[in-house]
Amino acid sequence: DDKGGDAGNKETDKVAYITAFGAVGRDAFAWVAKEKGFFAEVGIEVDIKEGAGNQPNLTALKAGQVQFAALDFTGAVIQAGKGEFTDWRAIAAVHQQTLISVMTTKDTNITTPKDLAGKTMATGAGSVTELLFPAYAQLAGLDPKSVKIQGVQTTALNGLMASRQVDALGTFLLSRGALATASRKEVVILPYSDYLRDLFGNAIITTPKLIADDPDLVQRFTSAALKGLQYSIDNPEEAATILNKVKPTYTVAAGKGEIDAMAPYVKPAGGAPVGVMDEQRVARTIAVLQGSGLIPSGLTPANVVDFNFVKKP
Amino acid sequence: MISLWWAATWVFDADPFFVPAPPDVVEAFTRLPTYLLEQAQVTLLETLVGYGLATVSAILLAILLAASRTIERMTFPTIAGINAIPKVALAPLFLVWVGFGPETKVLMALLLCFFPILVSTMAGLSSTPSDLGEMSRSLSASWWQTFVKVRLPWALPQLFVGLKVATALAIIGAIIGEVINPDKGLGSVIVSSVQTADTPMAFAALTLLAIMGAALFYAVAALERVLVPWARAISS
Amino acid sequence: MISLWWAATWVFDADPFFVPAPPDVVEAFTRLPTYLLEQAQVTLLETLVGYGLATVSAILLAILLAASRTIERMTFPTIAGINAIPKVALAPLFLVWVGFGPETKVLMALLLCFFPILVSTMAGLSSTPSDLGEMSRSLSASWWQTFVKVRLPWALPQLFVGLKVATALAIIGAIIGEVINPDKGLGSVIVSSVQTADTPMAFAALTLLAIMGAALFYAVAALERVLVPWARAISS
Amino acid sequence: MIKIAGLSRTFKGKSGPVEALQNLNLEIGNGEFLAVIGRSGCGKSTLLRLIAGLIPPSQGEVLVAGERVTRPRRDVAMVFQRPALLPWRTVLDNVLLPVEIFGMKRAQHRDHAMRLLEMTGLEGFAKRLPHELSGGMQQRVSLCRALIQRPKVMLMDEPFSALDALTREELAVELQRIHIELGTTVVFVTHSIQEAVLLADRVAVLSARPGRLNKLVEVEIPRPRSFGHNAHMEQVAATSAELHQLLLGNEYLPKPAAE
Amino acid sequence: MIKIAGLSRTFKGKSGPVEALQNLNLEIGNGEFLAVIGRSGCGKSTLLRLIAGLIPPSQGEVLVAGERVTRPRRDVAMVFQRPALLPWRTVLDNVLLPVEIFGMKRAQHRDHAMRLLEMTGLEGFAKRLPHELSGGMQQRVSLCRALIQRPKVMLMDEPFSALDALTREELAVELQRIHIELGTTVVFVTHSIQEAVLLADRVAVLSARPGRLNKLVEVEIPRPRSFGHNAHMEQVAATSAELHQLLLGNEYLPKPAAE
Ligand SMILES: Nc1ncnc2c1ncn2[C@@H]1O[C@H](COP(=O)(O)OP(=O)(O)OP(=O)(O)O)[C@@H](O)[C@H]1O
Ligand SMILES: Nc1ncnc2c1ncn2[C@@H]1O[C@H](COP(=O)(O)OP(=O)(O)OP(=O)(O)O)[C@@H](O)[C@H]1O
Ligand SMILES: [Mg+2]
Ligand SMILES: [Mg+2]
Repeated sequence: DDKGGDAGNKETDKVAYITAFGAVGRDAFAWVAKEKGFFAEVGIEVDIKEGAGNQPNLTALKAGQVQFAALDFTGAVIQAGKGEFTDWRAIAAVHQQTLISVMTTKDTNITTPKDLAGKTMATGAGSVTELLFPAYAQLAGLDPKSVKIQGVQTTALNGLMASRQVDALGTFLLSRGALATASRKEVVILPYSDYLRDLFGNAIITTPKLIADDPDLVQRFTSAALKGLQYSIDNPEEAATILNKVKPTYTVAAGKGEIDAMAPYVKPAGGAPVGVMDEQRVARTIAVLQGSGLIPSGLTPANVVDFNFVKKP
Repeated sequence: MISLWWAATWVFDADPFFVPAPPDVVEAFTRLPTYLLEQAQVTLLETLVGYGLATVSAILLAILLAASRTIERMTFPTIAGINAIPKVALAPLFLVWVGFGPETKVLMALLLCFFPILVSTMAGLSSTPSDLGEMSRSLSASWWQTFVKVRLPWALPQLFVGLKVATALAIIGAIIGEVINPDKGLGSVIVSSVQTADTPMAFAALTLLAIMGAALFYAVAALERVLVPWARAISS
Repeated sequence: MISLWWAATWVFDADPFFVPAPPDVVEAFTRLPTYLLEQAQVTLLETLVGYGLATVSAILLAILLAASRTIERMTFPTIAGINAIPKVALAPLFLVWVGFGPETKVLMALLLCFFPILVSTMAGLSSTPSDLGEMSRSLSASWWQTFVKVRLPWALPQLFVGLKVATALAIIGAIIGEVINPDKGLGSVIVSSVQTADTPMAFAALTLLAIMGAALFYAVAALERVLVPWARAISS
Repeated sequence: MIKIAGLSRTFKGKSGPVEALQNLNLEIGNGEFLAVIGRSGCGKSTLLRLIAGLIPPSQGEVLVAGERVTRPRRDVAMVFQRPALLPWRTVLDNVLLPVEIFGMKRAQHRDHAMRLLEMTGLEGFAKRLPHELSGGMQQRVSLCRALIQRPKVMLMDEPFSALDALTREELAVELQRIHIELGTTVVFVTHSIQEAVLLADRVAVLSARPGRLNKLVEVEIPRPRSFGHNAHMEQVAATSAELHQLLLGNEYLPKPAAE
Repeated sequence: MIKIAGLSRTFKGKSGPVEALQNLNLEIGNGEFLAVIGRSGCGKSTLLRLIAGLIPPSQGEVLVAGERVTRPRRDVAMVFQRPALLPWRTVLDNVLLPVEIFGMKRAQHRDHAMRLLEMTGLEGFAKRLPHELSGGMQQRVSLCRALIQRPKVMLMDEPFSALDALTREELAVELQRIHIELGTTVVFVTHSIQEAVLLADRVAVLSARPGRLNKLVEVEIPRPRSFGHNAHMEQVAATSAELHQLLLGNEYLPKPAAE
């Protein structure tokens, strides 16, 4: 039926994609790819939905409401490792390093992980930040038990720090700007990636079924999305402006700040292309999680990542 | 009220991150007035649809339960139990069932305000004075006739109590839906401003919600005045 | 009801990840029965304290508003507006104000169930039949005497409507509090089981909440039967 | 038309049962006008509610037109002791309620309703709500509501109690006319012996609690009768005296406190 | 005791105002027993509510014991046309309500309350709730509630309307006794001319809507009076006839009657 049309005018594929969490800087690339026509170039029409964290995103993927999703890779691996939900594969990394960090303000005089001993730290209850803290602390030479962890809803974190109800937060380092605004103090960041170097941050995932049925679509989507990601870190101001159009309450400055902050974590070491995932690192990630007792043994990198879509040079 | 708020922020020298003073909030509002009003409209629409559906379905269910004490006895404990389940906890499930977009929000609004309407309608329906009930029976009125001509009109003042309580719950329901899937509406404004610690903007959204809540409440109260003028007349 | 749920999971061949079948839930419960019951107790206590405080304060406020139409006119729009503000959005603030531990949960429970009690009490208080009101005035009863001996007893059936609606809201409030600061209680069970995708466990907690909700509702209904037996007698 | 056989009714209260009626036997002919008198609380209203099928008997039965009464019948209308008007309906709409419930056209009965309101002196109040009326006016509305049904049997519980002497007389005359014209069977509870004598073919005198049939008195004054001056003064006086005596006679109530 | 000067009262309804009372002037002496008669809806209840201070006059004023009435007074008790009992209180507790409200000791008035209940034939019903009583029994409870106040002025709105002839007579005798013993000023609305003649020192005849004072009739029969056979048969008959005529009269002569 498309004989009459010209050869390049293949029918567009309609897919739905869900962002990791809402519409903030770290997720701007999806809108950038759409706005700049990267998806259209490869014949894909994307419906971007705003995510609400790992669990809802995995649920949405499983229920077939979206075909692609961004989420925190480490958290998803923990779920897969527990055998709770394995029906997904990562196809590209958004952040090469985890963005999880300990964050505090300068007046606490906490400058190294060891300073946390005897202090209270708030984290998202049950979040990856909380789960990985013991592993992080041990590597940093701190007794994890010496820190009092207070689990709360993530929206409450900045307030608790600003009012000094706690001495530190376990949170994504991208919320640095928000904490600075909230506390009006200088923010100190101790990234987990200083010690846990192999953990990825957000990743783009899809279902094994789609990979099997239409690898070409997955490939095209991955390429276009990563092109958007590259473009975003190259042109943070423009990316933030595009995002601001979607969500006017999210200021350009905030968006640019976040994109700038995450840029170092997006670029792979050694000039590898954006989005690449290294099998060795994934294996070490799994090992770290197993080592800290978060998941049983048995999970292999191939269970969670399909390495075919971002080619190493 | 606003002056009280202002005074409080001034007296306690409140940190604008926690409680911004009114001028900050006004400033936040003037930053994006049309956008905020558009989002308010989105939330309002979800609220109204959810509220409307809840009203209709709660009244229908109340009729069913009023029709048969057996059905009521059998099902009401379940309804009361289901109602105590925090919808917030189920929200991700709803997202899967009814999908992203306005449906989830409407569903949340509906679920949150359903029960008060149901309970107050049931209470109203079972409070028919015995002399009116007897009068209706003496005319051999059918169940339905008694219902429409005697029990329901008599229940209206109490039904409106439920409807008034439900306005706020419908708004809250829509917002919970929007927080879970923050694509549009004032709920998404709150989510994104909390993320950037833009408290004045969050308060601007909350203020709009408060205005919306008061407006809806008084709209229903005005409707009550029009529909049940007699209720005031026979009470002191 | 349970059989319906079971049938539904079976007919639709539901994925236990979304909706677990009853046996899975029972299994999840038997995994940690004492722990779950302990957590249920924590939630119940928070709920009851919040509910009790809400009842007392809402009735006191209703008395104040009933005492003066001027005060009512001036403050009620504000109250209705504040009530429409989603407490969920303010929850982080509460955490900062009242701190960790049970206080936040009790406060959320209180805030969620306050308004229905207030509105229904106010409605009840303003529905005194005019002949009883006149009788009381003819005795030169003071405002307070009329209130205690005529208006409040007459308002009880309607007050109980609010109290019944409030039971579920108090539970939901406590759970919202526990989700924000999930240290203890069934809310924290739900948070942690959702994070580990242990849906049967989450459903076990939800089921306990449903049972708790139905039990509270019927406890209040039983209290109503004891305190207002005459209300049934004069209605048909 | 109405047959009452071994009728008893007991109410169960928290502080013990109350025997309201005990073993009542009575037959009321087609088109008969029966007045019921008896002391306050002796079970007159209870009797009417039993005949109307509003409450079930504890023992015995009531037959209306040969059928056992188990629930209200459309050919039996009742005027309650309290007006029982719907507060949200205007006077006219209250009167038209039976018409609506019987599934008839309002428009066709509007004139009839207006005539009844006029007859009861309420023509200016058709559009008012019940709470704007005086007690006697409400009672008249409830009377109109029963009359519009043109029932075969009319049960009337002190329908004139809140009316002044004149209105009472006028309406008694009207009621008599309707009774004769339509051949309605009427059971009429009243506290006025004079009214009973004026209106009734027979007067049932109930004894005080528990209500039993003390005596059935025939009133043999030719119709139409009227209050005040009539040709049968003596008969009226004699019957009235007899009824008065009967009420006094069954004085089981404690004597009024010593004077 | 009571002075009514230029008293008018208009009710505003949605479908236009209703003039209930128009320019009423009347003085009621200390310890006087005034009966008020008039057609249904002529403003009798409105008059009592104005004297009781329950509603404000549209024009004119009411003085009780020389003071202008602006709100209810404790020395004025009212028996309402409808019983207005609290449904959650037992009969005894309903009767004791004024005692509680006046801040007196319940225990001290319990016996009095029981005596009043006995006098009205309700001794067996002290512990029952109002809905378990017949209409006439409820009315008697409300009468007891007024009598327990031993007020200086008693306003009674058709207090005997739901009672049978005998109970009515008994209570009328009791009321007369109380009136004489305590010197209570009584304003007594009734539909029974006979009752008015038996009880009243003077009878105020109101004209039909709007209510105006048609005539004040003195009843010059010596007390104590009783129903039935008495030495003043002729006087009773004459006064009754006059009252009857007055009621009738202003039906056809709607002119305001000058005092
Ligand atoms: N619902 C009820 N529950 C308990 N007792 C009742 C009930 N209804 C009536 N009774 C009792 O039954 C008896 C008869 O009541 P009923 O109303 O038939 O009297 P009545 O003859 O109509 O009196 P009245 O002339 O005062 O209207 C009374 O003693 C009353 O207390
Ligand atoms: N609340 C009200 N609103 C409007 N009109 C009223 C109100 N109360 C009384 N009226 C009117 O005032 C007039 C007098 O009423 P009132 O109750 O005083 O009469 P009444 O003489 O006591 O009659 P009845 O003998 O029937 O009790 C009536 O026409 C009535 O319609
Ligand atoms: Mg009766
Ligand atoms: Mg009156």
